[in-house]
Amino acid sequence: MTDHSKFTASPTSPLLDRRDERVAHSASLGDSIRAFLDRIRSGDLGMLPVIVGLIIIWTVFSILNPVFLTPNNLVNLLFDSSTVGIISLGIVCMLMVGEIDLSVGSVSGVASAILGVLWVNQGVPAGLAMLAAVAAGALIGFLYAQLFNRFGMPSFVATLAGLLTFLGLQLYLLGTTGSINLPYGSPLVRFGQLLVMPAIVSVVLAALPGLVILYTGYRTAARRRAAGLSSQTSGGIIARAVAVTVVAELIVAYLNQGRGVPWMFGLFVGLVLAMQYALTRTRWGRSMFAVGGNREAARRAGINVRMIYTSAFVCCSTLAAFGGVMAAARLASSSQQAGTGDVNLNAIAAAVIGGTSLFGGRGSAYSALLGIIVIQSISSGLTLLDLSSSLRYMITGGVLAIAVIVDSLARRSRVSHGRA
Amino acid sequence: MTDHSKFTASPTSPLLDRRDERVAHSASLGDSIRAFLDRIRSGDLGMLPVIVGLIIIWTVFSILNPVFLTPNNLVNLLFDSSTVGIISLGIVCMLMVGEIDLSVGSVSGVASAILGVLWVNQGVPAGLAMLAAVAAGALIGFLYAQLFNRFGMPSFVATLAGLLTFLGLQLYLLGTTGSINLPYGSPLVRFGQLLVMPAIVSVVLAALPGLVILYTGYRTAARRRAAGLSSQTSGGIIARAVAVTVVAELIVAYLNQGRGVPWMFGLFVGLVLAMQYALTRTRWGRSMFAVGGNREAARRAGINVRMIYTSAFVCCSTLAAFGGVMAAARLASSSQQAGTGDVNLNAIAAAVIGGTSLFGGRGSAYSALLGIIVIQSISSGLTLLDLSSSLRYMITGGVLAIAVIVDSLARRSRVSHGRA
Amino acid sequence: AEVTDATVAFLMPDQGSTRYEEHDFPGFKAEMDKLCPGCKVIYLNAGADASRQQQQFNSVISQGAKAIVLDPVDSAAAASLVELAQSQGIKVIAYDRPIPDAKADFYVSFDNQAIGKSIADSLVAHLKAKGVSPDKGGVLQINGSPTDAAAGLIKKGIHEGLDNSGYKILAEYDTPDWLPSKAQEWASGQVTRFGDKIVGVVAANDGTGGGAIAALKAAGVDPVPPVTGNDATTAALQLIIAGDQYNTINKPSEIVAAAAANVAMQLLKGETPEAKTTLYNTPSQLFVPVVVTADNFKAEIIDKNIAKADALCVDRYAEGCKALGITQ
Amino acid sequence: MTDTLQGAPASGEPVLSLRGISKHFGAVSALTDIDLDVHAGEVVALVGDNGAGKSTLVKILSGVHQPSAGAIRFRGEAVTLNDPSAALSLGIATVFQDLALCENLDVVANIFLGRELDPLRMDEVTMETRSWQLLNELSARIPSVRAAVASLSGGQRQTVAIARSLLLDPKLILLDEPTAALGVAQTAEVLDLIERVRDRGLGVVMISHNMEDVRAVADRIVVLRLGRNNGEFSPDASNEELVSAITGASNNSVSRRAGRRQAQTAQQPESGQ
Amino acid sequence: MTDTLQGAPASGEPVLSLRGISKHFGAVSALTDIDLDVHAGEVVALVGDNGAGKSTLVKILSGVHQPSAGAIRFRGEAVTLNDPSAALSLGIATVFQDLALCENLDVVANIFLGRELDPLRMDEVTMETRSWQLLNELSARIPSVRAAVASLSGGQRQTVAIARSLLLDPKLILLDEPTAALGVAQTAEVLDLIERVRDRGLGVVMISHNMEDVRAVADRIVVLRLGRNNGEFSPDASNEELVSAITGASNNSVSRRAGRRQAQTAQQPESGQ
Ligand SMILES: Nc1ncnc2c1ncn2[C@@H]1O[C@H](COP(=O)(O)OP(=O)(O)OP(=O)(O)O)[C@@H](O)[C@H]1O
Ligand SMILES: Nc1ncnc2c1ncn2[C@@H]1O[C@H](COP(=O)(O)OP(=O)(O)OP(=O)(O)O)[C@@H](O)[C@H]1O
Ligand SMILES: [Mg+2]
Ligand SMILES: [Mg+2]
Repeated sequence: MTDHSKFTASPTSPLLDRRDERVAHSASLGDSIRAFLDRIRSGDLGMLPVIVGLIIIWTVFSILNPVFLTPNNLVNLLFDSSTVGIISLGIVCMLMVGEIDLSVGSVSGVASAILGVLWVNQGVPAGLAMLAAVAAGALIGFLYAQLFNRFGMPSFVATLAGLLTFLGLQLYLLGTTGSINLPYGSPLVRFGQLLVMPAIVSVVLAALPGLVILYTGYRTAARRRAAGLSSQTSGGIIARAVAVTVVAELIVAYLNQGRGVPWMFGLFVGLVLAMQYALTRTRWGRSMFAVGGNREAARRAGINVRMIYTSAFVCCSTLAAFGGVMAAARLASSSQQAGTGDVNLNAIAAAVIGGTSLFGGRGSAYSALLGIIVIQSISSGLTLLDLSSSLRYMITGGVLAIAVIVDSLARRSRVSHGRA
Repeated sequence: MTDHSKFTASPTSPLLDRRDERVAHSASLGDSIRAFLDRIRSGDLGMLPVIVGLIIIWTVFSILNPVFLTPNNLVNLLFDSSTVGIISLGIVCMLMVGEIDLSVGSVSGVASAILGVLWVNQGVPAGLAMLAAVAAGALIGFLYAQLFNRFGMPSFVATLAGLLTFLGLQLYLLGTTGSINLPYGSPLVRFGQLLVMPAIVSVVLAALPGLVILYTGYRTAARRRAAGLSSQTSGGIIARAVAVTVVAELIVAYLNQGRGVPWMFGLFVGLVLAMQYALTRTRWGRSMFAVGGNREAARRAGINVRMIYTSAFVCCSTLAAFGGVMAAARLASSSQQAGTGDVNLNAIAAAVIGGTSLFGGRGSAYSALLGIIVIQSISSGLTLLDLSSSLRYMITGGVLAIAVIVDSLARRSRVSHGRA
Repeated sequence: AEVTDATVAFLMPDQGSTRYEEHDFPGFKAEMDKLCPGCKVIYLNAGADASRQQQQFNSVISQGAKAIVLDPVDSAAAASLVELAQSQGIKVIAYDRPIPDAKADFYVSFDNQAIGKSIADSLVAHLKAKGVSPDKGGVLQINGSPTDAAAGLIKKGIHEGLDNSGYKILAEYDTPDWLPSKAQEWASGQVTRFGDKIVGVVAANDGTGGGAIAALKAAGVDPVPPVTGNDATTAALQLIIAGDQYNTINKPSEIVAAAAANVAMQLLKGETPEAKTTLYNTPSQLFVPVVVTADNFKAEIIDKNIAKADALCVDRYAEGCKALGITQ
Repeated sequence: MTDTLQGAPASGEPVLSLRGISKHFGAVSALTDIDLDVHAGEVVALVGDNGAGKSTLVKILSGVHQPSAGAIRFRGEAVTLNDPSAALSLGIATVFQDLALCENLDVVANIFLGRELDPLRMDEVTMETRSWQLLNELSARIPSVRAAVASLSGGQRQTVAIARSLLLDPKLILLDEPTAALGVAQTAEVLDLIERVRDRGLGVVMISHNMEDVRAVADRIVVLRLGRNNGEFSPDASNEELVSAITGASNNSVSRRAGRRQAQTAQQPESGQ
Repeated sequence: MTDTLQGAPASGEPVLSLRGISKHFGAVSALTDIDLDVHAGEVVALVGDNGAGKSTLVKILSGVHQPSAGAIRFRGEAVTLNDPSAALSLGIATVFQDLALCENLDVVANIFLGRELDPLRMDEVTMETRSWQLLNELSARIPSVRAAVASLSGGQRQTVAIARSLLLDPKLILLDEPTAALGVAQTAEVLDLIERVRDRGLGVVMISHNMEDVRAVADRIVVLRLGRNNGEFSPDASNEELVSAITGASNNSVSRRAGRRQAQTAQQPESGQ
């Protein structure tokens, strides 16, 4: 019995979190890489599988039609992704707490109708009209939250009722005109259709994430060292920052060969980052995960569960309304058909494909970004091929399945390695 | 310490399951009624709240337009309920194991296309064509099960891909013709549109449930008495049997004042009863509940979890295909639009409104029956009112919410009484 | 026989365009009120769902409708509805879309196939007039929903117009659910694919046409090649005024609807309405739609009182209105 | 029928005082007419058979369930605990029998759940350091505090739940079978811990089935049987006394087993191993 | 470093024999190179600190996890346990630490899960009668076997899980802390039960943190520490020996606490209560 020294700060591992001999740790950069490969082998890959699926899709489509990978087509893709992507970001909020919103399409439609009626028909300034539309979304979310919290109505049913109600409201608002043209040339429509970042701005913005990684990485490492915890090596931090910067700058440089990076996409990415921050770094986000993972445990921890649900509903409907406003700007029209069709399903599917669980407590804001790009890539790739509708549907279904199979297989391997 | 006698078969309560002094039991008929009222107060009501919601809807609609309650309108309602109801029954299977099938609409469409192409275009006998269509459904379910079991693909994504793929297949099968008329006057179409039970048959069938309750009630009571367990009193059994018989006969008698009870509805109810039996009285059904409630516990109990999932997928797609065949018969046409629109949402909503949980392990086959009748009642009631589309949508949403609020409130009270 | 209190149903297929609620039904109702003030008119819309239409059809029968004006969601499937009604002595008037497999009592419509052909012909004529060489490129064809039978007819008509015009069809697309955003997305892709080879776009209705215009504008294509439409919606008329859309189809649905009301009353009275032609074995009355372009805008729209100048010529469109001579 | 306790360390008004608490779940009366007092600086052990209603009582005190009848006084004032957060804000910390952890969150997140440092920019470094400290105090053997609770062993989870309750600065601690899944070392630490908090003047209610542990730390032992008060004992009451109060019979399986084993070892003293 | 046991009742080939079993979860090695033998008619107690890997080992034996390395022989034949059903059909019954019950099903359904009588027309009456018998054998206090398991107390659930395992006719029973949540009476019944099944010639592996219970029924005590074998003891090994094997140190919190209490009671014999 000579090994009890292992549990009183042993000289080889004085760090608070490195005292368990059963755990293999990585100290150097080489070790980190080895640990990373290990994680790949055991299937703990985060977003990687979806990205691999995406790369497969892109490769196939660009072989079928080289136009797919031209900068301008990708710019279009980013424009199209942004509107449903913003809606999908709201869905991520709902899925996080284990509930669902089936009415995001209708809510986005109502928002676009409000925008059109107020701005074009009633002559309210565009900014105010937008605000009103988004506020209406927030109100709808609040209403759902009341039904959910007070009456215990399942969100599936409450939002199904909402889907119909708000579709009706949208038709009612647009009334006799059917659809309203938003003025071409107005800042909002230009934002939705044309505005791209100047090359220099996009290059600077693309450098930001890397810088943030560097700064917070160093700061956290220093604080952890001071607290006696293990910390990332400088090498690791720099490697990550460089990798992120290189990828971001390459993407931006490529897009700048075409029209450039759409401001609308920039806005979408900004929202995604803000949401990711809120979910992972604030008490609110922690509470969202907790409520989604185990509602009763969260309640017993003193979390105001009702308020968390309310915030999720409001967040989702508000983002849906904002997405609707953006969609109207993109189409330069508030139409009766805005938000109908597959908007609901696409928004939900994007979140799920990106890896957010339908059952709550697991996911990230990035899933909306990745998921919508997968979906729009399929859709955009198919627009470049001359196909009959029947083939188009079948291929969409098939490609979707393939994109997800990669992720599913990775997740399976994770389970069999005891990491799920 | 004189009370230990309570745990060695005390003279007042010699029954195996009546030895716990903390539980209030009901012995006489009066006690049963009191216990029932107690359950109502504590919110443990099963299907009752949905039925109350339904009665509210019916009352309101018949006040607004008395035609609603005419026997012939109700007969139409039953015809219309049957097709989506059968599909919804499949959804109940999926929800039971905690998974979902978004593609039931497309699958029903494919089945109707196969029926049309084989029967009308290729001249295959109707029975064989039906069989082929249903078999195709089973095959699709099997395919989903493989994606789910082998690749671990979430059912949401797998069936979303299926939704698109099979919509494409449906369009492809119907090809240029667009839609195919099924011969008016053929037995299948007559079954879907016209055939009603002769009055005497319907009266006899309506008496069956009561008789079954009587027979099994007495048999079980006798066996339980023999085994030393508490048993229902004769009074209770008779009261239940009489209540069920009276309700069933009244309904049948009323419908027989119009065209009568549709055979198709009889078939639907038969399927519901068979499914309910399978879910509650067979090992397969027990395993479905177990897998839905706690997949890992079911696996550890030695249940072949994969096979249970496969059976659920196959069951769902097969019923969807069968529902599609019935819908084609009802419409006398295999059309490109079969299964599109809100078939998916209605089928899922019916199951959920009827009280089957989206999260698995809780529900019953009756929920498909009740849910679809709620949905079709709203739809049918609104066709009797002069409304603009926008109002129609809004009212549908509102009524749906009201129908469910009753149930939700009851469930809440159940939770607060510690019974959920 | 005199009819004073009959029930007549007016069953429309979808909400894809507002025309049914804004034009067809008001036109029908107005004429019915004139012909038979005591009659009851039931209006229902099936929301593009054939089974719902069947449900509505059954429902109006239980409400005692004696004549049903039916714009079928699914032309083929409607055959069984016709037989069901006729077996109970109820008159069925096919409206807008024909019911090929059953002999309805009458058919009143614009000719959808003719609509498709007219917009295509009008565009081709315009291109030829402007001297656009067929070698320069071709046109995009945006059809309606792949599951919509009327869209199929329009598609057929467009092909009739384009196939022998000399102009290639660069690519063709069935827009799911007639969604403008889908049309936009597809058109954006074609702009990257074909660039300035696109000399025109034939879109099957105003919504998809608007989507195509948005796509062209978003890609910075200037000037926007001519884009067609159909339905003469306010939004489309304004786009024509602004010079962004080339044409649309003016279907004064009120006139057709009024004709349907007349036919219904005649049938109810036991008279035989006069048929100008016979289509699918059914006595028919077909109206010829008019293509509206900037050139005949004032004459067809303003002068015929299809739309009011002050409704169209709001701020941004005022200048265009002056140019077209609509306002001074 | 009960041995009422004489020399309890109770002094002044109790921190917690229950009168006539009942709780029905449908037809089942889980608690009937329960009275209980807990004083500051006192460890009250709550013992009883399985299903006696101990956890139900704890859940009522922590605001998880609402009583069907009865009154709760906390530090002299009548209170209603509608919600766990109400109990928490009064200063009642609870370790639940079912632990109530979020399996999808890691150890640090669970320990600090609802009490995260810096709500707008969580201070993960401090939280992690503090977690290690708490866990080390409890002799926990947890490979990583960044692992999801789902991957921890039963005892590790229980330690996490106990560590959670140490974060608060409560007036009253309720421990529902806190040592059930713990190893010998961890159990010793928890018993030490209970003594420390008692000495700091907190009231402690501890539920346990282990009579030895109960006797080691309790100042008073309250017995529940079938949802009713069934006597109060001092920690030096004999095992038989306690067991027969718990099971409601002096001829119970415990005494039978003890008798049998004694007979056995007396007969064949060498066959044991 | 280990006291190897001399006079074990082991005879002939073991029912179960493990050689070199390892299990990694990502970077964590939960088990390293474990050897274990269990003979027919023998109760082997598996003890160890929290997180020592006991439950992981049981899960490997019941087919829940697959080992990363190592060989399992059951009744003389090499087996691979890919699935719990494989283990069940070999005759290995398990009571899991986390119980693995379906909360949405009632007690009867849980007891008979996977083994329902009459698959096409379940015989509820016989199942219910049998359930009551099993539960009464275990002195369970369950108000109704028709209540969903979700509404049962912790101990009641554990009794249900134990009752489940009695239904099978196994060759080997694995009990992972079967008495952790049980009351005194139920614990005595379970210990009796273990002795009964041992006498019927079954192999039993029992995990427990209660050294008294372990010594009462075990024929052999196997210690795990940090995922490795750390000695084998006979049931008459002293408490200190066992505890220091478990914690890996002779100066541990248990001994410190014992020492402190001794000192305390010696100093002020009247202050205890
Ligand atoms: N939510 C509930 N619904 C119905 N019955 C319940 C509920 N919660 C507890 N009960 C019943 O109340 C009784 C007391 O349960 P409780 O959990 O308080 O027991 P306990 O004393 O903690 O037992 P244990 O020692 O096994 O943990 C049990 O018979 C149980 O079945
Ligand atoms: N699925 C898993 N993923 C990752 N790590 C795991 C997993 N299961 C167990 N572990 C780790 O393996 C180690 C052993 O766990 P195990 O449950 O076997 O312990 P135990 O001996 O049963 O402890 P206790 O006495 O607390 O029940 C623990 O450190 C635990 O964190
Ligand atoms: Mg308890
Ligand atoms: Mg364990």
